[in-house]
Amino acid sequence: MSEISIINISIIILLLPLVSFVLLIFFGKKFPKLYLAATGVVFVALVLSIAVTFGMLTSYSGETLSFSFTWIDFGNVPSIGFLSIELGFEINNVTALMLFVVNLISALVHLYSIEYMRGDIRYTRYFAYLGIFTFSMLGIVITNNLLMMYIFWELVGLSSYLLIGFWFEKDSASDAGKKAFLVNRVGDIGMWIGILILFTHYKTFTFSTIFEQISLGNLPFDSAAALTTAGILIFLGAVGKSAQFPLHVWLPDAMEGPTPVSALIHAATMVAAGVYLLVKIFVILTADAMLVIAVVGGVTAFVAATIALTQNDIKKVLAYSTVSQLGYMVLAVGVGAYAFAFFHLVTHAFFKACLFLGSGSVIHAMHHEQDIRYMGGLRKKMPLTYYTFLISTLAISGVPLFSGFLSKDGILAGTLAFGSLTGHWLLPIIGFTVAAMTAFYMFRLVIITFHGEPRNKEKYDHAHESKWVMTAPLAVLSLLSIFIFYTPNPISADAGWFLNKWISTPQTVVPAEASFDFMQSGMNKHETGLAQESGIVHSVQYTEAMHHAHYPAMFLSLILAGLGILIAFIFYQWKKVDLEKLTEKLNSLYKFSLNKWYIDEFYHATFISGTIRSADALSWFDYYIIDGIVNASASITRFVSRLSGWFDTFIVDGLVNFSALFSGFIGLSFRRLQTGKVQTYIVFVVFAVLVLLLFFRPF
Amino acid sequence: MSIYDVIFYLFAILTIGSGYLVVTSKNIVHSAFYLLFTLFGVAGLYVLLAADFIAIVQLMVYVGGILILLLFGVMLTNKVTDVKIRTGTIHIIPAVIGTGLLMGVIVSMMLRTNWKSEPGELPFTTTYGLGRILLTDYVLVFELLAMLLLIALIGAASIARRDNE
Amino acid sequence: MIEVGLNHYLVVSSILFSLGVYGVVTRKNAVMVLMGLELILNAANINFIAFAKYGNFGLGGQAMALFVIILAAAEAAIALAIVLNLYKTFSNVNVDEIDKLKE
Amino acid sequence: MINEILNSITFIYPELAVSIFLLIIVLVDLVFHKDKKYIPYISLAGLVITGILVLNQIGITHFAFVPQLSAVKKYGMMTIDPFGSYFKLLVVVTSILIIFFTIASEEVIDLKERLGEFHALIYGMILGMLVMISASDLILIYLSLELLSLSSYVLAGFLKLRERSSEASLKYVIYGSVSSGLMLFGISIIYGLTGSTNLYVINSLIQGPQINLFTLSFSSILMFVGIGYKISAAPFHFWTPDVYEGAPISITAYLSVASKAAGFALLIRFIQTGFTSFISEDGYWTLIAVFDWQALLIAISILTMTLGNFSALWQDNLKRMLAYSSIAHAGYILLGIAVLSNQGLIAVLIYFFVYMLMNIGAFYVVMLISNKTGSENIDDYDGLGAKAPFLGVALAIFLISLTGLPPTAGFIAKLYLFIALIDANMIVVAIIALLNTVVSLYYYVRVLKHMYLTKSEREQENITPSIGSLVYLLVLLIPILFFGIYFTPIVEFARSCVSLLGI
Amino acid sequence: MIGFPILTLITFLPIVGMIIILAMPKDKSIWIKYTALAATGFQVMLAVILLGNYDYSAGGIFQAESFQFIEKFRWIEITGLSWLGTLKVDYFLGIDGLSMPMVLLTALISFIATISSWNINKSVKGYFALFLLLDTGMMGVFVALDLFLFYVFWELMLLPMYFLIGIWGGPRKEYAAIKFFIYTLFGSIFILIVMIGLYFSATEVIAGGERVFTFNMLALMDQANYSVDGILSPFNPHNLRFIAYIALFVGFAIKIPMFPFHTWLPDAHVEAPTPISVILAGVLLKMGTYGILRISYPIFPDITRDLMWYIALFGMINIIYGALVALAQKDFKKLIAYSSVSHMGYVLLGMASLSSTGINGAIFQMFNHGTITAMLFLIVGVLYDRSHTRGLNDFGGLATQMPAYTGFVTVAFFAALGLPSLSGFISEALVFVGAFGVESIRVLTIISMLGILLGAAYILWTLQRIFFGKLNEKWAQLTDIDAREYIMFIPLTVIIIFLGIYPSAMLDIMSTSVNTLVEFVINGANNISISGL
Repeated sequence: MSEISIINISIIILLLPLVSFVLLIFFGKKFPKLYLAATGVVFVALVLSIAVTFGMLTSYSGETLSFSFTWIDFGNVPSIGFLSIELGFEINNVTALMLFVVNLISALVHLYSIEYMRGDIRYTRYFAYLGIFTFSMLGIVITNNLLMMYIFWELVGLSSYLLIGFWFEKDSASDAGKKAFLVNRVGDIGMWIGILILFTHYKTFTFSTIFEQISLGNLPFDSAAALTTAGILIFLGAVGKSAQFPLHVWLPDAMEGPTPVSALIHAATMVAAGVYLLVKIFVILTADAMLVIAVVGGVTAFVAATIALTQNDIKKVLAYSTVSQLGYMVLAVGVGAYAFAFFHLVTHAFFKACLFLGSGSVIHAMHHEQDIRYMGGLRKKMPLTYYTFLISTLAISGVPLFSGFLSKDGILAGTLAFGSLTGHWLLPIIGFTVAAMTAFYMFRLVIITFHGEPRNKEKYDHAHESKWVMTAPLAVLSLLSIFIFYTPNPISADAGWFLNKWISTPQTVVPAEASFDFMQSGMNKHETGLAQESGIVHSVQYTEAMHHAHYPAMFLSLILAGLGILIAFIFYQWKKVDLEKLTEKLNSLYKFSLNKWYIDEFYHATFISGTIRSADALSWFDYYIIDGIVNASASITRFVSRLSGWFDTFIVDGLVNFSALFSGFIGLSFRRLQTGKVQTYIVFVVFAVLVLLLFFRPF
Repeated sequence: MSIYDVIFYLFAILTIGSGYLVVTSKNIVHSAFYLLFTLFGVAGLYVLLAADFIAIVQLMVYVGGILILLLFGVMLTNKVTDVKIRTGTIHIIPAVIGTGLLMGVIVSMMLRTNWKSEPGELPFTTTYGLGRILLTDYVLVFELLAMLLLIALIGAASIARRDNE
Repeated sequence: MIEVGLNHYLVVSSILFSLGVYGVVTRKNAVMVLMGLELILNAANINFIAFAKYGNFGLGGQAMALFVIILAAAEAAIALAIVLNLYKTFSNVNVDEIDKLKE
Repeated sequence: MINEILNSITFIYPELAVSIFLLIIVLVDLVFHKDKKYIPYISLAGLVITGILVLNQIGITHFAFVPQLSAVKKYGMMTIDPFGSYFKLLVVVTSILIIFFTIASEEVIDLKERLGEFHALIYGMILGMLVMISASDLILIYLSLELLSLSSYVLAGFLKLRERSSEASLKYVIYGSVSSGLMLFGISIIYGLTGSTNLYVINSLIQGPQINLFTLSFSSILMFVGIGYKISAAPFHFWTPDVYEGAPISITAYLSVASKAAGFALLIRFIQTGFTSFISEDGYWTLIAVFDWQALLIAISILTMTLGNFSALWQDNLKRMLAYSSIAHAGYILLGIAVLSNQGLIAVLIYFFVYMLMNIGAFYVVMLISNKTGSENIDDYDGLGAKAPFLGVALAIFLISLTGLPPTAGFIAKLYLFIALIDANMIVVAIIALLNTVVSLYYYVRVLKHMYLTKSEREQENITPSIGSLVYLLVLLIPILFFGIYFTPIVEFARSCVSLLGI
Repeated sequence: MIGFPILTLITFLPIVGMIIILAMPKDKSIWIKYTALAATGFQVMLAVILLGNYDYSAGGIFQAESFQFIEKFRWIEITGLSWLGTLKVDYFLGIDGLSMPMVLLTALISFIATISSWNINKSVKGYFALFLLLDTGMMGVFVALDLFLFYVFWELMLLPMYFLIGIWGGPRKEYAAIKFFIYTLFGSIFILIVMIGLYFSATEVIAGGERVFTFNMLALMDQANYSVDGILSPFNPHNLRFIAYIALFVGFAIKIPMFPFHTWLPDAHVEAPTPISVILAGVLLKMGTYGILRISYPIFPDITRDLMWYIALFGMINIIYGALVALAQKDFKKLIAYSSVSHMGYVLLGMASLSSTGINGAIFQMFNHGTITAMLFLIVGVLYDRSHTRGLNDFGGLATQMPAYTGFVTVAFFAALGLPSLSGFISEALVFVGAFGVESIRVLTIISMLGILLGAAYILWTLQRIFFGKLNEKWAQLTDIDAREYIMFIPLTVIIIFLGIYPSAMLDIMSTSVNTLVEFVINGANNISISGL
């Protein structure tokens, strides 16, 4: 494949879902079978993306192919010169892989949804929305500039809004959609400011140009602080979209959407966009920015994991686990483990999609029952679902032989290395704690759902294994959770093709004084044998630290994961511990976790009601004060008019009275002067003569 | 103090005194008679100012015409049987202040002003001279006055006439 | 005592004028108001004639006084006609009570 | 001597014509005792002839009736100049409009018996005004003012049986007589100071050093009382609302335009002839430093317009509202004089022309409606826009023009006024005037609101004006709209009439 | 160039329509409607012809030669005045990149408002006559290049608007109409004062070499034309330019409407009939910002620069305040009205940046707000026609009942909240890009961005309250939109989406002029401050 054709095919891939969207929106009503065409279109896109990825990884690995065009031309702008806004696309390894992941999951979800959504009144509309989502997501993936990134970013938000609120008859669904959009917007504003900082200085949105300028030492507003600010602000976009603390609150609520949507958007792809964004701008992140990112990621991972421990809704558990895992990825970026961040993104996409689709299968079977306390013993009824679910759970828990182990282990090693190099030891501690908690709550989920005795006999009896269109995607995804697709070595991915051949950490462009020492240069890259080996190396120190951290991290994580699994089994499978007593003992902690740290309540009490209250106050202010000043007596008249019931005339008379108030005493006394008694008038004349004489006397 | 002065003061006191009574007397008929004295006093002043013809006109027109007219007015607008034809007053306080100030201002102004004063004698009898300028220099005014009288005639008749409506 | 001169006449006219104004303002009866008016006109006439004499302005002043007297007659006629008419409609000629038109 | 008089007569043809037709009307009234329906046409004919005579005079500048016997020989009692002719023409045109007005007015139609007297009195007013406009001698001014006043007193009370009319008449006569009495006293003092009653002579004499400024100021103020009452400038305006409301509506319209115009002409002539020392190249007048007329006029005009506008806000009677509005307009026009420049004068001339059209128009519509509904109350205008579409639109245009909004001639008038003010650097005054315009907008719009927006509570038949009224209104409307868009002609005409007979 | 006076035609075509309508019998209401439709339709055609012949590279602003479709002749000329020299007013029309988008907008919105007026049944004749008169006034404002002419058009649209609200409006129409009238007139008086002040401060050379006072905007922009002693002359050490600028700005700000002069807008909108709301929001509000750009900026570049921060401040207040107040509304139309306040704030902010991107964004926002808000008001109108209520809480679940309608609503709503790929985003983004680039107003810009969030909040909340949730049984009878309503919605939707994807179609029209304007203002401000020293 030539460069041009890769670009062209990528653009075709981008546009195909849009075509499906347009077709379904306009003709969906007339041709109810059109959803099949949509699915077909997405599969075509999948095939094309496989071709692109293949072509890319084989022929142009490590290169960046790009294409751009002028979108808006401002002409010769005073004090700037010729200014135009360029848009375009770029394809490199990361992009190509991302294309593949998105298309794959999208295609599988399409397939899955055919069965899952059957009978819904807005069946075709649903596929249309999936189309627009896929389009937007692909847009994020292949863009080469920040503006398009932002545009598709928002479009993704839109499609998420539409899909979360798909069952808008339910108030909870439409609330969740709204919440998702608004919370995302908070992050987006930050991101937009960050973008503006860069644009204001560089007059371009294109990544490569900006990177180039920075590498030449041309910093925004000539200050490293501004670069840090820009980095953190852009990261805010990721905080929103990837549901990082404190903007993570929308994601659990987003589970109100149809489950395949949760799988596609809120587990595998869209939420990963934030991480993808960080990966894109990784090279301009300064030390301070990275530290902030790492902390946010760590906090998110921890908070979400603690919440996931106690949730009873199958999808909520998965949602918090997603948040937690996203926290991992962000943490990875923060500690400089660029490749592992992306690696975890990919592995997580597969196993989390699988988990969600599996839960969807369960929910489907249980007639939309989502509370795990009413499930149990489904293993026998739905074996395929169970095994795929189990594989994915193993993957996420970090059990060797599965993809999650590889990626998570890398991240943990990264944090450990980071800790050793910078002294921020809290981050690895959090990382390992979360790993244990993950294993625990995932197995808790599996055990309660699939093992043991059915708790709701009636529903259990009706449950059955899903049709092949639903299970096939499960199978595919669970398969992809096995190590072999990424590396031949089941315990270390370092030597695998994924990390070794496909993904390499780019060179940071941040000036030395503003970045971590260990991020500095790959000058020793070729001198150290390690570099050759792993390909994820930044500097000697970091490589060495990573290397040293690898085995400790691996063992530690293994132990912790095992511990988590063990406790889960003790608690739920073998029931060695009286849970009720335990929860009673830890009541406050339990409640704290169950109620999601009361973050929603906090937001409600502060920002939301604050806004609503100030809106009401301002509205009052507008109506009574501003308008009142303008026609002050209109409000008085309004009051009186209510008494007289003679509203209409009065309002207008009120305006007369406005003049009365305005002219005040003078106006009224004018009127009083006109007494109707002619002699009074003459008295006025006499006095007027005297007054005039007084004022206009010529001395 | 010449006899001229004495006569002046007599007339002046007559004029002002009766003038005061005109505007203060409660009885309308009395007021009308006081007005007669005032007008008479003014006529006397005219004579002192060598305006013999004007003095006569003053007596004829004012006393013989206007005053009678006013008396008729009084009679026609009051019941004749009512012996005490009285009238009240209003605006006393503002009027006293206003006219008092006005009078003060005018009198002091009159006294302070350096009026044009040239010695000169008017002809002993002014009738000829007046007649002459009325039909030369002031002919337009004279004719206009004629029209004015006509209009006054028509107007007064038009308003006061008792229509059989 | 100073010899009687222009100023004496002017003082008389000033006082007469003020009395006239006073009368116009204070008297209730419309006819009385008209009497006040006559005083004002007479005051002006005294001025004209006195100025004419002492300033040696010729007979112009006297001619003016003449015109004013005639005018006063015309004015009095019209005014009295109006007062009479008013009496017909209001049965009253008290100026201060005739105040339907106001505000 | 006789030659001078005969020669002068050629300059007073318009006045002569008016006098002659006055006599004709009186005679006709006496002779044709039974049938008086021709009288309006006779008076119209007379006015047309007068108008032609006035037109003939335009451009002529001359003194008439120059005294021969007295010491003053140079200046006449009458001054014939373009400025005077403009106002005379205005008066004549207004009179013609008013005659038509009375033909349509039911109030006056009811008085068939007294039609002759009515027209005779109107002629008396016209004569008074024409003389007043040209007079340059104080005694002539006084007498013509009285002639005008006496006629108007009677006309204001012409509806004898109507209480309001009689009351108006009484107030008018008392107020008017006192004002003119004060004016006369002022004249007598000026006479004493200068020994003359001729404005030109006075002008030359008061420049002397020995003049007593206080006395002169006092007499000026007394003079101004008389004129101010005629133009209803505050605080000498008190009679206006009462008389306007009480008088027959045709007379109200007439008083508000014609006699006001004559009063303004007099004021302008009085100030320019009597008190101006010279007129600069760019048309600004320099006053003799004896009395600050400018300050007085500015103060009075601001007071007048403010008082007029604010008082008008409360009026529910349309006639009374228009009375206050005419007071306010007097304020604006006074500002034009207060500028003391030819440009201000042009503004005044334009303003008066426009004011004539729109004010008569507004009164005419009010009259037509009150003919039908018997009421001038604003509440009875509810829903009139639908009931009487043409009248509604016409009144709307008149009121918009009175407000001074484009594209009506009223806007042009105000525009010229403000241009003159700004050019004279009287910015603050201009802003006050503008704010006043805003206030005025309210009560004008209120009428529109009642006509178009308020639903009438009672059933009401449609009001269709007669063909005559239609034509009459169109005659007024078309110039208002036309001059609102293309106003060069009136501006040029006003400019050509701006010159007074100089000193 | 085109061989006929196209600007005159496009401006006065509605008047021709009005005259025809006035000549028609009252009861032929359908013919009256078709006449109005034809008049506005021709106007759209002429606008398209204009666009077709438009020269994208011509700057305009201050150069008479680069204005397009110029028509200029003497309207009023009075020569030989003693002190004025010559008084002249030109009939001077022309367009550049500032006015071209507005001309397009006016034509389009008028046309759509005509369609939307189809169900007006109360005194149809009067309605359409006034409507067309209004149309002329609006168009005239955007094509006039002589201040006097501008003012005449400005005032011309006042009265028809007053009557259209006052006669065909809702329950409190009188109140709203009078409020509108008083407010606007108050503003226009300020404009008039400044206009006269300007007239006496600058002169222009006319044929024959004489220098005369002028109302010509282009001449007023040239500092060289000012005399030393003019009260608004930059060379006059005691000039009143600052006060004049404020007065002018207030005059325009009332129209925008800028906080705190905005309270007429909610009342006017709520009471006005739908088509008039459309016109009001679609075109009228733009006249204020257009006036600032066309008159205040180039004539007073120095003050503009000095007051940049304050304009931005008011822009910010408008954005935040309008959005917050909108959030508290319970009446659909009032909500849209306040959203207009918020959206016009972006225009102010963009203008305040005094940068090409910002002003491009501002003008583009003017156009977009015109289309989007027009559509929003049409949307309210459609719902109100069917349900006779506008209470946001009265509805619910309409999405299933009226799917096509919901589709259009969604597009309009998302355009209003600035969703990328719809036109509103581009303009808001450009405004932010421009404003952020200016250091002095950067903080204000950042605060303004809260408006994005608040905008999304009230719009999504509205969407939810009306369309989502369970269908209220009361509305089970509501029908989806009909063909006529499709015709109204489709062009606007297409424009909104098209300009969202391909903004250059509009931005190219204006960018040359905007660059010229920015350069002119910056240079002008520098020159004046130098010469002022």
